[in-house]
Amino acid sequence: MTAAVHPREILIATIARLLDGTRHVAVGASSPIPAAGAMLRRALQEEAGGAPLRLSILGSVEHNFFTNGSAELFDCAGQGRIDAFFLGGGQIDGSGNINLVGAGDYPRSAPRWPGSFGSAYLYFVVPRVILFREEHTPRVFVPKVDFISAPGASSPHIHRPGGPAALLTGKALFSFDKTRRGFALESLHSGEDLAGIKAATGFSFAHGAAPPVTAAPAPATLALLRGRVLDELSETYPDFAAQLRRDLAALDEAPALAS
Amino acid sequence: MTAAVHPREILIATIARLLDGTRHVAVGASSPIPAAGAMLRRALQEEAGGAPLRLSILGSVEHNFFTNGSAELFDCAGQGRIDAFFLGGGQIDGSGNINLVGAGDYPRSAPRWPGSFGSAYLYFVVPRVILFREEHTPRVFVPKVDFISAPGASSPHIHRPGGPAALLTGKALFSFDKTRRGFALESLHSGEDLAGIKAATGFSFAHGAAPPVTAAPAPATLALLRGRVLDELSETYPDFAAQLRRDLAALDEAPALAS
Amino acid sequence: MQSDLRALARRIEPGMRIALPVDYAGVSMAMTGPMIRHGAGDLHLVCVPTGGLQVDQLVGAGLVKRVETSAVSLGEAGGAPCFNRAVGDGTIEVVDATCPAIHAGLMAAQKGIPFMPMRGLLETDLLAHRPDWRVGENPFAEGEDPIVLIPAIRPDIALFHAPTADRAGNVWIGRRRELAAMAYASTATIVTVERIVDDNLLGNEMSAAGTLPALYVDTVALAPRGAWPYGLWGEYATDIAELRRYAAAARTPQGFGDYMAGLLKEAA
Amino acid sequence: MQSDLRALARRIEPGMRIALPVDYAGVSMAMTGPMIRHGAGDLHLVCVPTGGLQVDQLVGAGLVKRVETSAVSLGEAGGAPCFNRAVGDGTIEVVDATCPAIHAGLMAAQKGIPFMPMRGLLETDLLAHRPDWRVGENPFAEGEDPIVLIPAIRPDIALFHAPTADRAGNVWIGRRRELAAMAYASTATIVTVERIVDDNLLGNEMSAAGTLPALYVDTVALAPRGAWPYGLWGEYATDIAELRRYAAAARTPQGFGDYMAGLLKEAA
Repeated sequence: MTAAVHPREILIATIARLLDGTRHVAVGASSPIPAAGAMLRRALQEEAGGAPLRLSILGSVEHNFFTNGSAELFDCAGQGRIDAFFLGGGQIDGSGNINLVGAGDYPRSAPRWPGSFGSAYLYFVVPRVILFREEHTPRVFVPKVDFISAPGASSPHIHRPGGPAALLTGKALFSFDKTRRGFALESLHSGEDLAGIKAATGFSFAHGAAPPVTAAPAPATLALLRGRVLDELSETYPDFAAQLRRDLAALDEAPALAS
Repeated sequence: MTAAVHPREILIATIARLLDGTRHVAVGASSPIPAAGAMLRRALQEEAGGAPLRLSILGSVEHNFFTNGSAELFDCAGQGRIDAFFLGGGQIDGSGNINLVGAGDYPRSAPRWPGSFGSAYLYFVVPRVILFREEHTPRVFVPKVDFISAPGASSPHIHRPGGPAALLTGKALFSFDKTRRGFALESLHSGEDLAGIKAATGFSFAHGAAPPVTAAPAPATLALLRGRVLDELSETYPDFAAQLRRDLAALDEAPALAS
Repeated sequence: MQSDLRALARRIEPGMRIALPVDYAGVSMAMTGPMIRHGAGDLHLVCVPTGGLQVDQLVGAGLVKRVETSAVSLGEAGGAPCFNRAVGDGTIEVVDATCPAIHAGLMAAQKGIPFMPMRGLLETDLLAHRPDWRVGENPFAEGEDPIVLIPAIRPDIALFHAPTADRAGNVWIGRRRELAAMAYASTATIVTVERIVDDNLLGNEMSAAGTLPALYVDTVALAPRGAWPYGLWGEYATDIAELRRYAAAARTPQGFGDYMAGLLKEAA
Repeated sequence: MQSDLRALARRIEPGMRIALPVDYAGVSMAMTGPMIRHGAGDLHLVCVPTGGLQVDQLVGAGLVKRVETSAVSLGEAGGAPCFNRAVGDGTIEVVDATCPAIHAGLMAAQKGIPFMPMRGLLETDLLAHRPDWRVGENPFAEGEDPIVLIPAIRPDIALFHAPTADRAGNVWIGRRRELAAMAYASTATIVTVERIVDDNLLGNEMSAAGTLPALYVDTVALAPRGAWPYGLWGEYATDIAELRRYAAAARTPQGFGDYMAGLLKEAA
């Protein structure tokens, strides 16, 4: 029997796996789970004696390697110096299009979300964009977004070195097929089933008959996560780290989730 | 009788006059006479209680108002924040074209001069470019330059807010007529005559029957030049300032030059 | 001090295009009240590259006609209530952009060029709703290679808050170079600062490296804690509780009015 | 120390495009000898935006195929003797530019765009001899408005000298931001410094403001007085007498050879 694993630990470990082989990962402000995933990847690569991983967290002073103002992230990405980035969306559709602007008829969107931020650029130029959205509902995963902040794929004549590599939600992990312009279900998180995923997803996706369960982190990985990574995380996201620590303490008292 | 005036004081005072009304003047490295003219203009404007004059001297630490590397001068000019600049040339022709690259057939120029520096841009965007070259010979002032580093005027459809305002030499002062694309003689320096200027100039120029003599500085201006301006100049161009001081001391012992 | 800020606010004329920085770069919150009292409206705000509390308050006060931005929110305190309401009501025009497009527009103004090319953006609804952006061809490519051309953004005024200025008007902006970019691109630049020092910031290479020269700065006024409730890097942290208090209050126009009345009274 | 510099020189491969800074920005003169000993030739030098002693010595040593520059000279010490000789002999190719065009090409690389528009240049012989530059139309103008398009300059290596680096490879460049521009645009960046400090240069806002992050820096080596005979801003002045000594010696190939033999012997 494996030790009890928190669902967010699965997410963090999955992100760390998706970042394998990267050298410079950028994470947006207020993105503790992607940041934790990148910190775990960094710790794993360091333990394995591999190439050092650089992690830039926007808005953080601690993890800010930039000295040329807020344009530098985009310049850096344009130079090909950022291997992976995370994007979310108020809506995400089956073609990988994301909408960060608002639902309904533009411009009088209701609700109006903050806006596209750098997505309309970074989605094009960062080689490995990971779509991350914990809420997995038909409200988020729609057949077609109401506004394309950034498209999942582009016409062949368009210069596009980057794009989506995966979609990670609170329920499942998908990969993105650029040629088919669609998602394929890679795994279900522990406790989910295919019918449930289909009901929660407003778009269709490719899938095997019996999709595997998203792998739980190996014990050594989990130890790293609960030790060094959580310590590092506390510096940048103290509230999130404290909450996760409380949840983990509660987990210990509850029966194991993972089989 | 006026006090004796050094020929270079005439040049400096003339430059100060040409800079009347400017707020930001940029001067290239190793240009002590333009720098002195700008310093004199600054002193005059300050004494008159007028708008302060900003003086940027390239390569100087003392007179460097820039903090964004060597591109900032050009950006600043492109923003319309530089009112006047100085250009010279290995060759200058009657259309105001300047050549900083070399004589003879390009690319195997002989002699080869350093190169165009920023002239191919600044000549287009700085409103008041003063062409300054002390050597006034047919070798410099040619009928047609062998290489156009920057043209004196441009075709009407070309965006060109800037261009030449005047040409000042060791012998004379010319203005530039943009429509006619040519120079007009404004004045001869003390001791020169029209026939001598014509012989020393490889291109033709407009002129009156009896061109006036370039005005000597008023006594108050001269006092400012020999006092404050020479002190300021010593900080940036110590050798030049020391030489001028020596020349002035010698002048005092010689008969007056100006009538 | 308040009279200085009121003098600064009088530089703003109705219909002007005003550039404002992102919430963590140095927002001159101290100027929000004086701007509202001054009352110059029909403003065109340019967020560099996103907006927050100041944008929301100026919109709520009815001074804003148009907002060019990559996003507007209160960050951890949630959506921007007045902004979102105005978008829903159609009382302001939102000109949606993406961060690097705002930077590109300012860079074009900095360089004195009419436009900057930019990758990305093709086949987005952002581009579809920006008739002022054009699609050109990359003449250096072998085959077809469309690329978006972003026109220069030339604000009338750049307004921000910084730690330090000297007597000559040089402003220390540290590594927040978007503040310099705003100033280069704008006709005039208005700055509030935590403190004004006697030493020349350009007088030594260490402080000069992070200094925006006075050449680009029109007016500086003292405003200690002038970014509050936002933080200022290297100085003080964001007052999240106050942002939340505002977010809750501004959920209704009445609540917004009450909150702002309190703020304006304090600043009187 | 000399072995460190030799290791740096080995990063340079024949035919590479090397970006070098203007004489007052921080020239890594300490690397000139090691580069000549290493012997990688057919180099394409990009002067940012003008060149001097280092360019002249590399040309004199026969390592240079092409020089892209806005000017080459020894400043107060006069023309660049080996460069001028090579131009006259036709043994190097000079790609004549103007300062802002070099900056524009590097900026295009920094932004990840294929080209930058630039004012000026039209109807010059510079443009006439640059088939790699194009004339485009400004699509935002009412009528005809031609504008020059400068393609991105992407050097293989940027090489310069700076005052300080830290153990992590961050380099303090102060306000000489063209050094950062060179690094952003280049695939790899090699830096020599006066000193290496234990403190993290990004650890406080004051020094961070003038720091090029290690992210862009591949290798740093110690080279005290590494800009000599050039000066280094804030550190030491240019040794004009030495520049004049070089200028006089290099008037003939024989004189150049003797001068360099002395230099290489010292550095051995």
